[in-house]
Parts: sequence; C-alpha cells; structure tokens
Amino acid sequence: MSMADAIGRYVHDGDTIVIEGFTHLISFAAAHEIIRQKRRDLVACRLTPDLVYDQLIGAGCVRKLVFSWAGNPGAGPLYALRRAIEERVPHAIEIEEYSHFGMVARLTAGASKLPFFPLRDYAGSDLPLVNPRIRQIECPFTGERLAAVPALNPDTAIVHVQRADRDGNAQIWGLLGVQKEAAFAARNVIIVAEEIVDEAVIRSDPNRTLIPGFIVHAVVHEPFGCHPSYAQGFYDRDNEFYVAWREISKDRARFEAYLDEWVYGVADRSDYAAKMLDRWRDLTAADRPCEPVNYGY
Amino acid sequence: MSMADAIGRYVHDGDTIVIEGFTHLISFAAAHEIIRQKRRDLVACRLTPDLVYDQLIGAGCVRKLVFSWAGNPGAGPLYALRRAIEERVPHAIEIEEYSHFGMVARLTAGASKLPFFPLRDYAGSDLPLVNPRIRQIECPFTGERLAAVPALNPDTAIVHVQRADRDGNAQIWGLLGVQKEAAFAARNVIIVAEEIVDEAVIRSDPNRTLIPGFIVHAVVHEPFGCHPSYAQGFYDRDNEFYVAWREISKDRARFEAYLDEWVYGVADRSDYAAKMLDRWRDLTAADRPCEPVNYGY
Amino acid sequence: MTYSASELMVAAAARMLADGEVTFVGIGLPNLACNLARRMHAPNLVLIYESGAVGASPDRLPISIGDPALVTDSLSVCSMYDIFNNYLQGGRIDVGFLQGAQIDRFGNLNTTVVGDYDAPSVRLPGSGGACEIAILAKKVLVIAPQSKRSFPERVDFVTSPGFLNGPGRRAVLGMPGGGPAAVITNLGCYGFVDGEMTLESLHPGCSIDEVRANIGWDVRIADRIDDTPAPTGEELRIIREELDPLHLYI
Amino acid sequence: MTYSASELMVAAAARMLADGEVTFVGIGLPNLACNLARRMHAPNLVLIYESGAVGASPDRLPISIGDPALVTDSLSVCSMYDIFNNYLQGGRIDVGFLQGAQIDRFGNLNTTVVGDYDAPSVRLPGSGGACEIAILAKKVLVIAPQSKRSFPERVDFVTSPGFLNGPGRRAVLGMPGGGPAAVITNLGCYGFVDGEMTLESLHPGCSIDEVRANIGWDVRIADRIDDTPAPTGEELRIIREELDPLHLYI
Repeated sequence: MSMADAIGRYVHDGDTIVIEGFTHLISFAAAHEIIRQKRRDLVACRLTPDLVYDQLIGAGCVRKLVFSWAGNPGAGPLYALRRAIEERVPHAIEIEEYSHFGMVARLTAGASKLPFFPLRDYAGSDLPLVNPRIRQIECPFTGERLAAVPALNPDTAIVHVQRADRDGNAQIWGLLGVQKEAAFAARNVIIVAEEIVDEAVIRSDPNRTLIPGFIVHAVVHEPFGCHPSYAQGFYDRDNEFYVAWREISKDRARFEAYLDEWVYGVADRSDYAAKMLDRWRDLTAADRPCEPVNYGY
Repeated sequence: MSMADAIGRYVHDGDTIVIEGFTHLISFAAAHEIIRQKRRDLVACRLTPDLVYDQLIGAGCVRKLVFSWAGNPGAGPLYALRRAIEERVPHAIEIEEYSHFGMVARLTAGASKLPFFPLRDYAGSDLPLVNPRIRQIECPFTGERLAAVPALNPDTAIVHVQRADRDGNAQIWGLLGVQKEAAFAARNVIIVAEEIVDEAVIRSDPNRTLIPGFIVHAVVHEPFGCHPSYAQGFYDRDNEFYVAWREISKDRARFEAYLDEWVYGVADRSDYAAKMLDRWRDLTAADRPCEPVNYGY
Repeated sequence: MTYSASELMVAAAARMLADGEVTFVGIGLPNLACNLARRMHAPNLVLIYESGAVGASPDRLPISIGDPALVTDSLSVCSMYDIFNNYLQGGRIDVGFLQGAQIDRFGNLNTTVVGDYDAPSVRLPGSGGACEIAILAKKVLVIAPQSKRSFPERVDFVTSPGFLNGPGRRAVLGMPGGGPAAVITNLGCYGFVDGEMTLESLHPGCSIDEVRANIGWDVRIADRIDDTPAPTGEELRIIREELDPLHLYI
Repeated sequence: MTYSASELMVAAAARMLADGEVTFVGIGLPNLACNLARRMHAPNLVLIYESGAVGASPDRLPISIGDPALVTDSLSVCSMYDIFNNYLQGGRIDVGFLQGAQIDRFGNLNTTVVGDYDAPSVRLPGSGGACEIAILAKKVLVIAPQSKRSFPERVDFVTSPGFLNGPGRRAVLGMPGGGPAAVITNLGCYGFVDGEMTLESLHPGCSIDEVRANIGWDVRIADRIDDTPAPTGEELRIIREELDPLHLYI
C-alpha cells in the first residue's frame, strides 16, 4: 500500500495516534504524509515527541500531545512545541505528561488490554499534581501503595521496521523502544518497512519477529523512511540535521519554508529520498553482520 | 564453574528454586546434580514440573511444588508426583497451584520487583478457592475487578541457554518460555550453557541476549545438559524417553533403578553424555541457519 | 470408506474453523483439526501455541506443544509473557481449543482433580493455559470422547469456566471471551443454547439413545438434529498421509 | 596543566564510580565520566542507557541516548519495558546520573517548567526517565553548573525527587532508591547530610564565597572541606583524545 493510502485510510481527524521509535526507526515518512494530508485535531502520543512531532505540531495537526520527554536530543528544545505551549502558535495545544516509565507502562497495559499498569514511581514527584491520570493502587498482598497509570490504546500505531514480508510480519533489531507494545495496543497498525522480504527470510529467524502480520492493517515499503532518524544496518542518524533543526524550528518563517520544501514540496518519500540522495549515500551503514544461529532440530 | 560447585554454592536445603524452560532448554543436568547432592525441603517452582521435577520429587528433594501444569507432555501423568500427592511416597508434598498465565504473571512481577501482577483471569474458576494467593484488585480508573497474583522471587533460578560468554551474557533462540523473567526474579542465577563462546559472538548480536552477565552468579558449561529435553539448533527432544518415562516412573522400583543408573551412577553430566553418546548423535540437529542482519551504522 | 471416531472428530472440528481465524492450538486432535483446516478451506488460519510459536508450519507431527518443529519456519516466536498478555489477554485469539477429563452441562471443564481437591481420587495435570483460554478466547471449541463419567452434570472442579451455572453469568463476572461454542464428541456435535450444552448433530451411525446413555444429565436436544457429515476421502487422506502418518492420535 | 570546569567535573564524577557498579548513563558529561572511569579504575563498570543498550561499547561519542554506536557491539539490547521494569525497578541499577535545570537544598530536581506549570516562563523537556531514576536507583549523582538561578532553595517543580523536604521523607513514601549521593558543580562537590546538600570539597582555585554567591540558600558546609583533586594528565588525555576528540562537551 502507498503511504498516502495508508494514512488516508487509517489516520483520521481527531484520532489518537502513536508514531513510535526511540531515536531509532522514527517514521518521518508517515508524519510528512499526515502533514500533507492536513490531518487536524490529532491526539499525538509518543515518549519523545522529537522533531517528528515538532513538525506535526508546527504544521497544525495536533490538538493534544501525550509524552514524557520533549526535546531535540543533544541539540536543545523543540521550538514549534514551545511556540504552541508558550504562545499558542499556530494554536494552543493540550498536554498530558508522564515520565518514560509511565508511558512505557501505559502502552504495556494497552497492549495486553489491562485497564491500568502498576509501577513504583512518582512518589514525591509533582507530576501527579498536574496529571490526575497518575493515580495510586494498593497491593492486595503487601498493602504497599504503588503508582498506576491508565492503558493507552491508540486508534492507530505507525511502526517503521527494518524488514517485513508482504503480510506485515515485521522484524526489528537494534533499539526496540516500545514498538511492540504500541502495535499490540492499537486498533490499527501501519507497518512501514525499509525492505520488503520474502516470507522465507522472516521464517528463517522467527525470534526476530516483533510484530505478527495478522495484527497489521497496512504494509508500506518506504526506503530511507526514517531520515533524519536512522535504521540500524541501513543508514546512520543525520545528527547534523538534528542540530540544524534548532535554527529551523526557532524561526516560524524558516519552519514554514522547511515544510514547503521538504514536505509540501515533495510528492512522497521516494521524491524526498531522491532529493536527498547524496546525504543518503553518506549515511549508509557499514557492514557488521551478526553471527547466525541454527534453528534446526 | 562445575555444576557440582554451582549447585553446592547456590542451592541449599529449604531454598525456593526455579529451573525453567518450556519443553525447550530444561536443565536436567542441574536437577540430577541437586539429586546427587541430596538437597532436601526445596520449594520447587515451574510452570510445567515435567520429568525434571518428577525426578526431584521422587528422589525426595521437594517439600513444596508450585506449578501450573503437571503432566508428561504427550505421554500421560507424572507418577512420582502422583505418588507423593496420593500416597505420600517418599513423603507428602505441599502443592500451590496456578494456571500458566498466573505463573507467568508471578515471575513477571518478581522480575520487576512489583509485589503483585494484575491479570484478567480466574473469574468463575475454582482455582482461587483452593489457592488463597489468587486475589482480586480494583482498577483505579475503570473500577473493574481483576485477578492479582503475588510476585515469585526464588532464591535461585537455573537457566539453560544455547550460548553464553564466560561472564554469563546468555543468548537463547527458539522457545523463550519465562527464562528471562525467572532470571531477573531470582536472587542467584545459574546459567548453564550448551556452548561457551567468545564475548565477540555475543556482541555481534546483542538483541539475542536474554540475560545480561552482571546478574549471573555462576556459568556452567554443560553440553547435552538438557537431555531428554532439547536445545534448538543442537539436539532434538528425546520423545522416546518421554514415552518410556511413563513406565519408569509408574513403578517405584524402576524409578529407583533409573536414578541409580543415570543420576547416582554417573559422576556428572559429561559422564552421562558419554554413556548416551549414540543417542546424542541420533538427536543431533539439522542445519537451518537464520538470515543474518546488519548491526552497522 | 471407513474411518475412526477420532478422524470424524478432527474433520468436524476442522470445518468449524473459518479462514483467517487466529487459533490457540493444543496437541493431539486440535492440532490435527487446525492443520486439516489449513490444508482444506482455511489456508490463512493462524496457528498459535501457548509455548510461543506463532504461525507455525511444522514439518512433522508435534508430540508436545513445545516441539522444536513448531519453531523452525514459524513466523514468530515470542515469550510466554507475550503469548498470555498480548495475544490472549490482548483479545487477539479467535478460537481456543480445550480438552477436559470432565465437562458439564454448562460447558465447564475440569482438568484438575477427580474427587476432593485435598484428597483427590485422581490428580490430573491442572490448568496449564486452559483457565485463561476459557475466559479470554473469543470462542472455545471442545473435543472430548463422551461417557457418563466424563460428562457429569456438574464437574468436580471448575478449572476452565464455561457458562458456569447458566446464561448471563459470564457477563456478570466481566469475562471477555464468548465461552464454549461447540463440543465435539465421538457421538455428536453440541452447541450452546442459553449457556447449556445442546445436541445439534449426530455422527453417522450414532443414536440419541446412545448419546443419552453416555451423558450425566437429561441433555437438551435441538429441535432439528443434523447428521454430522462423514469425513471425505480427501480429508482422510490428508489426516492419514500428511498429518499423522504414524497414527499416534487417530 | 590547564583544564576546563567540565573536564574537572567529568574527572570528579568518574572517581565516584566503583568498579563493577551498574550505571544508568546520560548523554554529555555523565557519559564522559562513565567512560573515563572504565578506562581508569573501573574496567567492569556496566553502562546502561535508557534506550535499551546494556554493556555498550561505543566507538564514537554518542550524540543521543539512542545513538546506533551504543548498539553495535553492546552486550545486550532490550526493550524499554525491560529497561524500566526489570533493570531499574528491578533494583539492578547502582548509580543513576541526573542533570537538571534546577536543583534545590534537598537535592530535588526540576526538568519540567520554570515558573507556573500551566503558564510556564520556560517549558523544559520534562522527566524522561529522570523521575524513576531518582526514585529507584540505589544512588544518584548529579552534575550541574552552579548559579543562584539554577540552585534555588526550592525548585519550581519537583520532576525528580531528592530528599523532598528533609531526612526520612523518602522512607515514609517507600521509595526504594537511596536518593542523591553527590552533586558535582563547576565550583565544588557536595554530599548529603540529613538529606541536605552539604559542600564537601572545593575545586582548585574556587572559594567558599564563590560557592555562597552562586547558590540560593544558606548552604551547609562540612566541618572539613577537601580540595577536589585536579584531573591528572592521563585523565585529560583520555577525555580529550579518546572520549571527546571533537570537544563537543568539554
């Protein structure tokens, strides 16, 4: 399925969405398509909003942000997000804030259809004072009081993976983040794959499969779909772009110009990748194959 | 470390132990050494007691069994266990019984030092009537009542793995069972490895590492250490022995004769393996290597 | 063509599976039924084993639920945490197969003890994953040979709840799954009406008298009783030649 | 030999790490301190990043906590579920490094907002993993340059609790971790006495007056103040040539 079709079908105005990936495997391709299709009023959930949600927020797609760490890793603040919070530009957004553990716990509960997840967290922190959805629960065995957070069950989860077959059986290596939990928690799952491989490749290493195809609704083939994020074994993170984003996002006009050139100004990800071909080449991963294992019996 | 040293140091009379492995990777080598060292009053926990705990129970090592399915998979009952329960031979044992999900939840809680784990289970079942440690908890968000089971934190977990380095960084493929949870839940961890590999092999595929070396207390090199259970990629399950066990365990004298020959009658696992060499050869796995992945950047 | 009761049960169970359904498979007859369905009308049936194998494609008959043949060439192998939390409790399982030493009028199953729990006359294996499959799978199919002893009016111990003591009780307890949908015995197939096991078809050559003689209560019988279709030659060929060539279960 | 305040802070933090400790590492100075310690006196220090990399062995300076260089050649890469549940909450982390836009008298840290939460004068990134590291790690080390603004008597928002409002409060709340053990600034090193930040050493060339001029309360001072040892030539060589050759953080 094309990314345009996948977003058209599975991301609607007002939906709760999760585009996950902790630094690694962030689907900028999906976010750009959401911006191009001018989705509005999204409830955008992610541990680290990162540039990807800074762009969605600055483009006016987001009504509410649910998150745990909102910065440009190693390069300062997310200015489009700060403009929305501090100056209501392009419009005000609501925020709902946890810590990483809280967000991990929310998706873990969502994946397994528990209504909440218990964790030893938040004691003494002011976070529960500003987020009434961080509550307490008493252990029925020890009487201890623990924190509890509610399940997060997005309408749609978008997960970029290194390889998948046509049915969406998806394999990831390197940082795994909360992608498995996000996929199982969601009503609809879009898998975006760096590479579409034969089912036999998947079956040759079943422990590597993080998401089974039968819970997947759309499979999109999108090489270089994470840039400026990265895909281990395919291309490195574009750290220079992350640093450059600081100045781009700081200035509303430059932010708009960026969208005009790299989002609205391209038809799709392959157009973007073609325009970025030299950079792609520079970022291409070195070869570090794993020692294989034997699945015979 | 030798198995004799590992068991000598980390399994004491009265300890709560877990030897995990769901059909796959069951450390019979460790169980036989526990029998040889005549450990007593163990609280033996495992989802599926299997032949391995049938032997421990029949040998008189176990005071209490904590479990969720006690049968000889595909071949009938565990007669030594039944003799203990029904006839108090060699002595009575206490049992504490859950379902698989309950045992998985108990070890999951134990691994993450939660005092309990919530699950949608046991409604309408008689299991909570005979096990007061299956309780209820109310969701602080929805008010729903869920089941809760207490954490299981054994003194020692014994986990057989396909490969580990000298520090105990341990990799498993094929069925993963609850080995990761058992190791993290335990105070002491014994890793038994089919193969000791160079650290570089482990580092070549870090996603395959289930248990990090720094939580491991003893590393034992024990090829063929699972027989009659199996190790994917090394040797097949000895299904004939599982079937034969039916008749062996049914008869107390044959059970004793088995222990005399294969447990007390051998010095250690390498002695056992040498005695079983033809069988080992017959069971040796075919070659089915996985497609490698690239960890470069 | 002659066939055994087991072969008929396998064929009848296979026909109850729809293409694309996600099934939690047990060893023995359920495994044969699922693999027969895949080769007949349901090529996209997803087979999941509680051991962690998803989309298994075994090239020999698995002897146990943790057979290495279920791993080699499967689509995914995950931890038991994932199987029970994300697959089963996560609502991803359409059909769960269960067996039982006893099954009662309301589809409750016992695999724990015959007699008193603390002084059992027979100690059975226990729940395994059966309790949660009974509670969480969207529907449950039961395969069990029928006798007065194994089909009592009330099981000695409810390991895996069916409809408990009648209609509505599952909803009161907030049980997510739909409960037992069918029981396939050596004599006939039963559905559930108002939560009660109800004879819906008789296997070729079996009579209602025989059914009554082998069940522990005054069994409910549907207004219209069909004949269970006999297994076809093709079904029997697949079962005998491809699935269970050593005739371990049939 | 001259050195920057950052280099001194890295060296001082490195010396606080014992061999074999399991540390939760942050990007920037904490990462440099951990990697310096590994090359000096603590070759068996275990480095864990909240992104999931365990026993990382990066061959370039990681720019973010999710840098691919932390994955290649690491001992283990696991999900964030595992990191937060089994490693951190599981009590496996000896030392957690934290930074903060504000730190107060009792070691409470703020990385959420300056000013009012609902109408902040500056919106900061938020907790990330800091809140739970502060609660669960056996001890916490803080590296932060010192000023009256960033060291107020009371933080605007407690993102990551230290000793809250004084001794004993952590125990009352049942917090498993030991709380802040040290704060390393550009002027000196602090320990905690009765839960209160207490100056224990002054960096070469720094004075108590300077310390007082750059802290928002009447700071407690230990009876005996040591001189923080200057970084050695070998430490500086490792920092400059091996760890941060592009001088991104020093």
